[in-house]
Amino acid sequence: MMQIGLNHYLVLSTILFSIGLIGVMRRKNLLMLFFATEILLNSVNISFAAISHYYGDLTGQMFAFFVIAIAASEVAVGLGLLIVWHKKHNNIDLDFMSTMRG
Amino acid sequence: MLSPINVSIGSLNLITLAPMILPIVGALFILIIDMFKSGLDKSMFVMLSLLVLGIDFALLIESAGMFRANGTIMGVFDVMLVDGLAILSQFIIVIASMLFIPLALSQKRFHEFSYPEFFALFLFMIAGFQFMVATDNLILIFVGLETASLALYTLIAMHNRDKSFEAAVKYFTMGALAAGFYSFGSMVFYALTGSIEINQIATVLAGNNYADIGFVLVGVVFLLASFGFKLSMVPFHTWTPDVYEGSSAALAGYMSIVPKIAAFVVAMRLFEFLIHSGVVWLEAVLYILVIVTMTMANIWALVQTDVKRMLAYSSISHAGFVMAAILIGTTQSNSALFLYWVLFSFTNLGAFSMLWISRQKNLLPGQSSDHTFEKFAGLVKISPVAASIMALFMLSLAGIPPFSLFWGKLYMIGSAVSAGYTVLALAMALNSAIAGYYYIKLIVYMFMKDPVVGYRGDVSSINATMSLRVIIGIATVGTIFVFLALNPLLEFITSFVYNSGY
Amino acid sequence: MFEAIAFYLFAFLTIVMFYITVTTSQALYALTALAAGMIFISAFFFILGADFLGAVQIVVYSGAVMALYAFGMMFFDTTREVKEKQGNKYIVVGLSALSAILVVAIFAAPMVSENITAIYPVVDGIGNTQAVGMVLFTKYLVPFEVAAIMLLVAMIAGIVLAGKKMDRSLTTMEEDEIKTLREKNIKVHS
Amino acid sequence: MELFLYTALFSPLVGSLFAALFGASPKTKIAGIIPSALLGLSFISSSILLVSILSGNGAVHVEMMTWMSAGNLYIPFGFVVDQVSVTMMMVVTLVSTVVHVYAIGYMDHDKGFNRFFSYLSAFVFSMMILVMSDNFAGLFIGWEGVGLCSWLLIGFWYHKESATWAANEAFIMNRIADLGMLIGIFLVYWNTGTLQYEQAFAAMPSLENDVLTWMGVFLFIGAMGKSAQFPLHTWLADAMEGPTPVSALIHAATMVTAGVYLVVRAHPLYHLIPNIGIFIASLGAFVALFAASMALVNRDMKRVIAYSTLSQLGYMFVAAGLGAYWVALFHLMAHAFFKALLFLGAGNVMHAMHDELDPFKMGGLNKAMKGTFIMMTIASVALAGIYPLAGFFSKDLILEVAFVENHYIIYTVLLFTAGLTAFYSFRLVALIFHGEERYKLFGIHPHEAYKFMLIAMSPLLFLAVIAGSFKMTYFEMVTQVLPASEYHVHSSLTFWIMTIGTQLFVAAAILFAYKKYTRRDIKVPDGTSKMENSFAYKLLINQYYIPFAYQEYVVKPYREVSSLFWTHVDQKIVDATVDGIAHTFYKIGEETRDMQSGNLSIMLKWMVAGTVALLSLAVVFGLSVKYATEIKLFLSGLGV
Amino acid sequence: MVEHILSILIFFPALAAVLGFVVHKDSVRSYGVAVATIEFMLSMWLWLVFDPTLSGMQFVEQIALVPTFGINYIVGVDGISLFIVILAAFFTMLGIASLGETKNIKNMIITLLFLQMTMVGVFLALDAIVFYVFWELSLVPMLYLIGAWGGPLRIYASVKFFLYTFTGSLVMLVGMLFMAYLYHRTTGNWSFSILEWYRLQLPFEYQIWLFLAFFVGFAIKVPMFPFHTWLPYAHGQAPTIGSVILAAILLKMGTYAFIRFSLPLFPDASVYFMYPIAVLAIIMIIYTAMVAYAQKDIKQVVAYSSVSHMGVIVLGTFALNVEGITGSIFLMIAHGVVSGALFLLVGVIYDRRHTKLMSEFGGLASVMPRYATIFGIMMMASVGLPLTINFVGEFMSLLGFYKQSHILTLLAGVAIIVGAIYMLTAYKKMFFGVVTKDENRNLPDVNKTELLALIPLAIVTVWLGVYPKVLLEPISTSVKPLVEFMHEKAITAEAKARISTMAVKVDNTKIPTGEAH
Repeated sequence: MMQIGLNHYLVLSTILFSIGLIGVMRRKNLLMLFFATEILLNSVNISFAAISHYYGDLTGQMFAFFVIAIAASEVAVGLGLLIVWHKKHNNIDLDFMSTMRG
Repeated sequence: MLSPINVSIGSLNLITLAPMILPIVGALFILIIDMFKSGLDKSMFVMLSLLVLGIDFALLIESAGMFRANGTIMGVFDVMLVDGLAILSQFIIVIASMLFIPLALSQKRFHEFSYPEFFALFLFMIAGFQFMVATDNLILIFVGLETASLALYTLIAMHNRDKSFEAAVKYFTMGALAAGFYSFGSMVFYALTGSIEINQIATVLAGNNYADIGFVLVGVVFLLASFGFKLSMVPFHTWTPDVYEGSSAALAGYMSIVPKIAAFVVAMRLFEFLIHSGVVWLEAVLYILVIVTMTMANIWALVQTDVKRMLAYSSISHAGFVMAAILIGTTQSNSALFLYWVLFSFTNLGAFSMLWISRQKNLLPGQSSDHTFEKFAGLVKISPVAASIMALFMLSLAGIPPFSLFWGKLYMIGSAVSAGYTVLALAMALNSAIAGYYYIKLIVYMFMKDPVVGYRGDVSSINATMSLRVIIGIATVGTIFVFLALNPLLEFITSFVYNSGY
Repeated sequence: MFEAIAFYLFAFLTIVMFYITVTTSQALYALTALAAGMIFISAFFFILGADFLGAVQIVVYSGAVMALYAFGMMFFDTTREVKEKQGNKYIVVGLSALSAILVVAIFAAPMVSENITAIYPVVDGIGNTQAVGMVLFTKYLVPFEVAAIMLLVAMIAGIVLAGKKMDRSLTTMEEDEIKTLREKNIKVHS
Repeated sequence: MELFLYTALFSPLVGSLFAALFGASPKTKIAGIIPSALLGLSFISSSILLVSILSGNGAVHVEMMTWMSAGNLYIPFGFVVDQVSVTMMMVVTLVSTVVHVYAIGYMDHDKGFNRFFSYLSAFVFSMMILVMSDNFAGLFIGWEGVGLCSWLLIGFWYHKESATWAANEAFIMNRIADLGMLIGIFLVYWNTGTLQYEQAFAAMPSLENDVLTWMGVFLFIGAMGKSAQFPLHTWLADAMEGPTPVSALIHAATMVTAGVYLVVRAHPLYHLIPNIGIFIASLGAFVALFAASMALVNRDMKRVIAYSTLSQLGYMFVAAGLGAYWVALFHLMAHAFFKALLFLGAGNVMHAMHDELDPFKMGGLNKAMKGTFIMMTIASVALAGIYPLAGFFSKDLILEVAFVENHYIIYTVLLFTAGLTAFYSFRLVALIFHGEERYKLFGIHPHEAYKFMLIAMSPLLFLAVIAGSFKMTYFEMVTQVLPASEYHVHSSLTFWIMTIGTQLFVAAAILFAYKKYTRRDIKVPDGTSKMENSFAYKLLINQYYIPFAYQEYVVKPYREVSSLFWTHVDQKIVDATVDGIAHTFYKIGEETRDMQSGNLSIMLKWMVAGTVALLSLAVVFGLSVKYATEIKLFLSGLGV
Repeated sequence: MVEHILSILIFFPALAAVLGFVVHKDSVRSYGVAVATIEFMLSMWLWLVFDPTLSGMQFVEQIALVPTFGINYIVGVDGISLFIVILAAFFTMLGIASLGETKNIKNMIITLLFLQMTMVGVFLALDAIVFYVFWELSLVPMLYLIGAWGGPLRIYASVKFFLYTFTGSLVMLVGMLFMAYLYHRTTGNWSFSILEWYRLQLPFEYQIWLFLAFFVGFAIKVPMFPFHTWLPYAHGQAPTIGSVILAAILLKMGTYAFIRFSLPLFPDASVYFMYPIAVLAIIMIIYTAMVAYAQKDIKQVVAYSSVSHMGVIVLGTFALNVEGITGSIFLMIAHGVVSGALFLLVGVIYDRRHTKLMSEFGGLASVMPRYATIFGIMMMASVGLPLTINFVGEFMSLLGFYKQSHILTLLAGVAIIVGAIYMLTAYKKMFFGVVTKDENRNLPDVNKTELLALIPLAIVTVWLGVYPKVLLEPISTSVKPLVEFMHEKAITAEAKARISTMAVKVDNTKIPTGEAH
């Protein structure tokens, strides 16, 4: 228990990932939904770093590095999309976003 | 101390990068031109993109020649992997893109084409897809995928109307979730094998004889979810109809082809070694996914009232059909996948182009969406040629011989039969029959009903220009006469797939 | 021992922070909790010896991403309490809990993979940043460049989407409307 | 000889086609004369063939061309004129020539004059094929051909509902029998390898008895239909809806005797299976009595004659069934003459009475129609079997056969029937020609038929009188092919007692009929008299309720079941299943399309749900692999 | 040229159809007639140069299409297919020639010419995929014909027709692919050539499954009970020409395919399934005849009668002897001629009265005597009267099957009774009685154009009824080796016994010489 092994990190990562999933599923405000997707990516990064550490291999850190880059890019595009939507509709609630169905 | 690493340029095989670099350079070039002189006409950018893609195509032929001579080439610290699959899929990507880009020259003015950035983003996207297929490194796949996806979200949104924003946001959000799944899945494999290269992963897993099957499966689940999203497998498909409806018809047609072939190639690389190693679970799950995707998508397509949405569901169904190739996992089935997709791209792009040329700016009174079935009612009386061509694409999609998709279906079902998946083959065949209904429905509207009173007669070709017609012409010719070119095509594909070890 | 205490402490903190992020109805709280969570995560990176990554985490997330989000919040005016209609809570919680339990069930088991050979081993005596740099600019040069392209794409996307030109949609305007705009010398791309 | 054969065979066809040329044009005499003449030609050719055969020349056998051939099946259009068929040819051509000429007058005022002759000649052609064919398939051609012509001619007055109904009834009833015939033919083919009479019959003795029995049964079923034997008899009486010459030709002289001809023709077969022969004879006797009983009370002149025909066919079958083939054929011939005569006479009466058929509405016509009266009386005498007319020789012979072969029940039945025959024949004659002139009540002015019609009938009259004298010539001729069994009652005393007894019995019946029906006070029955309300009368007048039963228990259920099949089985089950499958898919689509609610949050939930579902599958699988041994242990503990 | 005659036969109509787009719509009818006539002449020429003494395929052409996957364009003709091809050309010609006033006549004629290509193609194809291509392609023009020119329910009918047959043939396609796979497994090469498939001796299990897969496709096309329900709708709603071609040619594809595929490929399975199929065929015969009797619409009567007759054809095919198969092929031709003619006849009255309900008519015999006569001839042919074309086929089919089962043949023979019942009843309702409706009093009799189509059919009906030898000889020449081949190929003892080439074991079955006098 006190010896922190890889599994600890993996479990933590999973718990965080699940929290992210909760956010993704329950958030209706798109901005806050995007927060949750950040959590998803971050939780995985912990694992990558941990694996990298325990295997003594840098590849995991590389992966985490690129994940961070991707997360950042997504933020930019996501915000851009939210801005255009907000300009037209003055809200960012996804419940108002269901003109297409069936 | 860290010793400096000596790298000879020759050993990097930079040529492997060439087909991807080219669109990037082209995109940057377009941005630079725009910087110097703004307000240039879209036709210039279209032609420029076409040129770039043309050269790219030539480069691909070059790499194909190299592949023939030397087999699979690794390049740039073994990150790049130029094997048959990569080349074939890049061919499809580039050709489909070349067919797509002239569609920008529509009669009506649409918002996205007024941006030079549109073309730049488009070329970046192509590069992204090319990277995605030409590597077995999970990082590069991820980065390429995201590059392409982010560009694609933007392209959709740039259509600039409510539905396209909605579509882009939906696509984006689900894409973000899928990215999360992807990274989680990769993490599991990394944790298992200490590697993020698919080859290496396969070797390590085979080395310890899949001792941690539970872990493997968790990784597979997340990757499957992620690619299920990209390939719109049920139940990860929910974005597809909305996104297709929200984007312009041309882009929707493009989306039904290019992102999917890229995803297919990655899925092939990822899943087939697992299936071959006897991961029964994956086989069973893929079986279920394939059947459910084909059938449910077909059933939903039955009840659609909008042609574009119908085609969206039909694309899902076709993707499910092709997914069977990965489940089967023989050389024949993998060749069938590529053959199918080549033929599908001609036909489907043609069908979406037909919608594109009939796209009016605002909805007519009583019309609930852009391409309702009623809009096409009695088309044969107004424009027999347009009706015939549209009918041709529908028949091809339905798998009526001798039109292109029939041959794809034939070879695909044949591969299923040869591999002993007879029940699957039957399911595939029967699904084609269900699908027959909604394709025929459009033909029924066009040929057997009278035009809706009050619709303008030219509605079927309101957006037509020469370049659109040319594209449709190419698609038509391809759809009808492909059987003449089938043998060389099949031989080409088979040899490439076989020599890549799939 | 120290490691264990640190792990549990930060684990607890991140979980709490992220939990707040996904549950609170105050956007500001959520943002703040997210930022805090990100920083706590960087703590793990430092614990695990990935100093470079920790630094990047702080710079990118707490710096760039949070700034963007903060800007977004101001733009969208979501500083007030956010009202969200909640559907069936049980589905959300159930699915998440289930997924957590399932994965944990498997992850709790020790992995057999002990004979992993590190391809890019961490070499003692070299700073993490240096080592990362070595790998990044050799093996991962191409992904790195592609990431650059990706960021460029994101940038263009952001500019285009948030730009003024999106305010007026050519897609929905009739041809003669566009013509009048031209005549009024309002710049419209062809 | 071949030339005469072809002339005899094809001149009716030419006549038919010739008349058909005028089918759509208004009536022309020529359309009647030319076919009649051609039939005359056919008759002459037949006569020449007869003479040739009588003079000892062998049978004429030709093969015109191949009809069907495939594998081992080989069926030519082959024709044979031997002693049996030449008899039939003579009967057919003679009677039909007479009827043709007669019909020129009879159909004089009919719009469909040309059409009539076309049909009539076509019938003769079919009949000729039937009798001349040298194989079963050819026989079947004629068999069906006469059926067709019979259908056309019964329904000749197609505007009459009853006529068309009767036509269809006749055709369908015959079809039922034809199926039997067809099966019989198949049996012959698969067991003997050929359908040619010669080879087939030659092969039969070596076959198993069971097979032969079935062959005999099925072929006889065919004969039952054509010859209207019970239970397929109802069509014959209804067939009287056709023009009277048709009744004379088809439903008295020729077509209905085809069944007898078949049995005679297939005598080598029936010879091998005497049990079936007994059955045939019993059925024949039954039908003889059965039909005669119905004739007793019927109030339709033509139907009475039709029942009498039926009854006489029964006689013929008795003879054929008992192996006296030549006797059957002889009676067939004699019967053809007097029965045709009877019908034609009836036709004259009908004409005179403006198509009135109820003899109770006639009476005393002997003054107005002397010629017809004489002819019909003589024909009736012949029918009753009074010496020395034709009927005596042929019918008595059948009685003798029955007696000699020790079938006393059959003999008794036939004897009794002979009495009945005499009774109803003269009931008719009496009612029509004697007694009070009841027709006056209906304001009818009867007149005699055209002269030439009477003249045309005269050959029949002549033959009806003298045909009996050909008995020995005939016997010698046909027994070259048919079994030459002579039937003599061994003791001459018995013979004389029998003959005279029969004659007396018959004469008594005649007298009784005359006495009963020439009374002054005969009224048109109105359903009030005691007799008419008696059970027996009702039973007989309703033909033993057999048509009613057919209508009620066969036709109606058939119609209802058909409707049921269509509306319920076909539409509600078979088709509904197909549509149901399609509909189910559509319905599933309609029901589940809500999954695509367009709400992003729900989409995301679907995605997570999908992943979780896969994950649970994975965990279940993973755990079960991990704990495979434990699970196995556990399961074995449970005894699985 | 003569060595390419088959390809010419197939593609000439298609080429003409493409050129037909240019032809002005006023002249397109004559154009269609001309093209169809040339096609018919070509088919007659084929008959002329066809050598009836050879049993194998003639005029074989082979062009590699996708050799990698064993798909080749192979066409050839033998006695089995020759006459169906001629029939197809004949009916297209008559159909176009008898076309009356039609809207969009240009589209219709072009469609018909395309349809002709597919029909001829199906019967000449010797490669399973080429066969399948034409087989499926034929659905499309038919879909259009029914859907665009049909009655009120035309869309339902056409879609039903399309989907139903499409579904069946897809199952068949899987069967074909499996067959090719087995060929590949055995020989190492891919091939879809039917003649090469013949050489495969399949294990019994495989035969059963493959037989079923093919059966689904064929049975729906035939259509066999209980897959027949698309047919009444298709016929009921189709325009006259559509019904004519559907009944005369398209249905024959199914039965033809049984002979071309099922029998020689799966002799043991054919024997194994003989009884079930015979039972189905008998249900078809009796049940549909009864349903036909219950109809109120004359066209439906003819439609159901088609199904009923197809039952006899199927039965003859599964007699598995020369007599039965020859008979069933002949009956295909016969049924084509007769039911085609009947549909034409129904079309005649429909053109005049725009109704097909029998209750609307009555007494037509006096108003339209010529019409009634031709109808009568065709009706009698349909009922199977000897010396008409149908009888020969029915007789031989039933005769053939009698070898296999007595009792089933007896039941099947009920066809001649129930057939007579519905046909005569229908005829009576329409033609007999007095004219009750005023509209019917002045109906014009058949006109010259209609006679142009009907008279040749009547002539053929009688001619081939009297002298079927011209057809029977080439057909049986080809059927005989087929049966022998099946006998040899069969692996189970039962099949060997059932498929016997010898008719009977009687010694004295000499063919009479006819010189007996």
